Amino acid sequence: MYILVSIAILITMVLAVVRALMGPTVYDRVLAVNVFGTKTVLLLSVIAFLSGRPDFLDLALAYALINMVGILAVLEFFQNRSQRNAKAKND
Amino acid sequence: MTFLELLGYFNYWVFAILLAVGLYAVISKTNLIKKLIGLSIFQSAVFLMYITMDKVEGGTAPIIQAGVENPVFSNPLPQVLILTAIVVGVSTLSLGLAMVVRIKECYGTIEENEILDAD
Amino acid sequence: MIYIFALFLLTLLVITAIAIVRAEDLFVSVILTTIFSLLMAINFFILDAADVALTEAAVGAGVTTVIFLCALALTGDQEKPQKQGQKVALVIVSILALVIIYSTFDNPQLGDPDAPVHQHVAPWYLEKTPEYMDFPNVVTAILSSFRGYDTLGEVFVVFAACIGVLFILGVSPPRKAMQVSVKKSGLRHHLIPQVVGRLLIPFIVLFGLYTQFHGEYGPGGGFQAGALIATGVILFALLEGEAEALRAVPRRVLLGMVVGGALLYGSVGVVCMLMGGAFLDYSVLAADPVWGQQLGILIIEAGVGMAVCGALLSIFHAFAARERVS
Amino acid sequence: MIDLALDILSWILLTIGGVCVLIGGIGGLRLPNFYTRIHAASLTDTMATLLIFIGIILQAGFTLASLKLFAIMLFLLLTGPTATYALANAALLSGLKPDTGTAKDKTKENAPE
Repeated sequence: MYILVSIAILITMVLAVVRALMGPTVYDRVLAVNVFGTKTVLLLSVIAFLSGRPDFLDLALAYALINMVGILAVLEFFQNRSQRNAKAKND
Repeated sequence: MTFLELLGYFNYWVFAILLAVGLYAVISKTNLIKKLIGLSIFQSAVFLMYITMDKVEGGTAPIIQAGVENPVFSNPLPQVLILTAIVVGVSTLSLGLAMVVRIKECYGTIEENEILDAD
Repeated sequence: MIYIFALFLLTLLVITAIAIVRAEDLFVSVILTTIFSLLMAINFFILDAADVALTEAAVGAGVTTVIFLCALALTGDQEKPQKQGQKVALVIVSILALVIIYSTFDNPQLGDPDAPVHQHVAPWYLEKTPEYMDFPNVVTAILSSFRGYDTLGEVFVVFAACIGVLFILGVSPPRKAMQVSVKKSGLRHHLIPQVVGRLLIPFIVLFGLYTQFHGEYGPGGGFQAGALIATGVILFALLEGEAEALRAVPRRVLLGMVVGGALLYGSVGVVCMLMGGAFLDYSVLAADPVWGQQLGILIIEAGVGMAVCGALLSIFHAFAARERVS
Repeated sequence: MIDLALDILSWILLTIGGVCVLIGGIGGLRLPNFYTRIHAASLTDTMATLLIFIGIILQAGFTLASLKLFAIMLFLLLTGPTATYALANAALLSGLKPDTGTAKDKTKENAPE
């Protein structure tokens, strides 16, 4: 059962990577990275149970907590870049 | 050699390809940040090779569980080496990025050939 | 079964690496680097290296991306296409890859228990850890006691890299930065991320402390904890602006953490010598050698955590301060 | 008896969760533009997460592991939609137009939150 679920998650990860590589806009890529991060947490939890060591869930917990930091950093960077570009245009 | 035996080498092949990809970025790209990204891919390839070596068939992570008879553990030594190397890798990477930032401030560009022209 | 997953993931890893190198927008490269790091972490986990996977998670998900983005903000994010030299490089690199692949057939297969790596000192470590330290995580035992010299060296490398970044980018921002009007910094006007982020920060720091002090019993230790706590503070800096983060954790506290952590590690070794043992031989620290080992490991792991957390945050602030000046 | 019922329930939840993950993944690839892809992402971020984690928790029973799983689920449910929201907001602010005339409705929906 776990194997079926993890195969589904793996396929979704592949699709997310495809979207991240294709993604016409940068936002598509960031969205794909976000989906990929969530799927990583799911896959890690399922694998931890599949291999019979559920005490290794710490890793999934770490990702669940700090995945958002990267996304927010990208957004702030974007905000600053568009501000800079606007300033450059005004000058 | 059967197909499954060949798969036992797959990790090493991925290591070789990643090494090549990283090295390609380092020697052929002129952008300094791209070179650093290539260097970090190269570094990850080495990490992957070390961690590949530590795996033992049917083993589990080297954290001793109570009540399991004749446990098989993967080799803890490569893990220790790589664990510290990851954190050291980030700090040295940021040292490289700091140098790139200074180069940008002095030369106005981070393309290697333009910097060489400016000198 | 799980090897087939690994097969999938390793193929994805190669595809992502090639895409990272091919992307002309450096920003896209950095975004894809996040995926690369996630894939590396899963592979480490599948290859039974839980501690290494946790380190990759703690470092790769937050700190690396943030430092890369800070550097990109200062240097510009477009790569100029170049014409020459690519074909030669491609040929050389492919030959190198083929040579390495050819040579791997002499390597032991994945998971071979008779491989030379497993015959040397590793079985001794696995056997002696319960006897000498009496805690389950062998990786932490080797990291902090059996190979304590190594780790001391690594901590000093992190320390030196931090000092180097501060030398290059400046410890305190120049005067000009003070005159620049305080811009509306951070994601302050994004209400929802701010509320959720504030909710998360204490949990991240708590989880970091858990990793720090649970490192003897599960995956974790000073390196992971330092990176996790640094990520928590960086999240605060992203939400409230970097100046607020500096007010919460001032620069001199960070420098004190870096110096203090490295010093703490070294001084434990000296104390061991003073009490009649060898350098970093913790057995003499208490009457019972097992307790001595556990005490020594606890202290030096705390030193590692402080040093790593302080170093990563100092580096982040050094980059962010530059950004304000320019 | 109860064990069997719990097993069947968790299998059902895991299956539906797996199907949701797949649908979300395919949607993320096939849907035409960024704002529609967010829907697919939110399906995998919330629905699938909830179902799969509850499925695993039912299998794990009352242990420390299930507590950790619950915490992971909670954090995922908090962070996933937040990141997606921030992303959509940033995209809208930077001038990425949805293809149809629903831009105004979207800002109105987002404003009171």
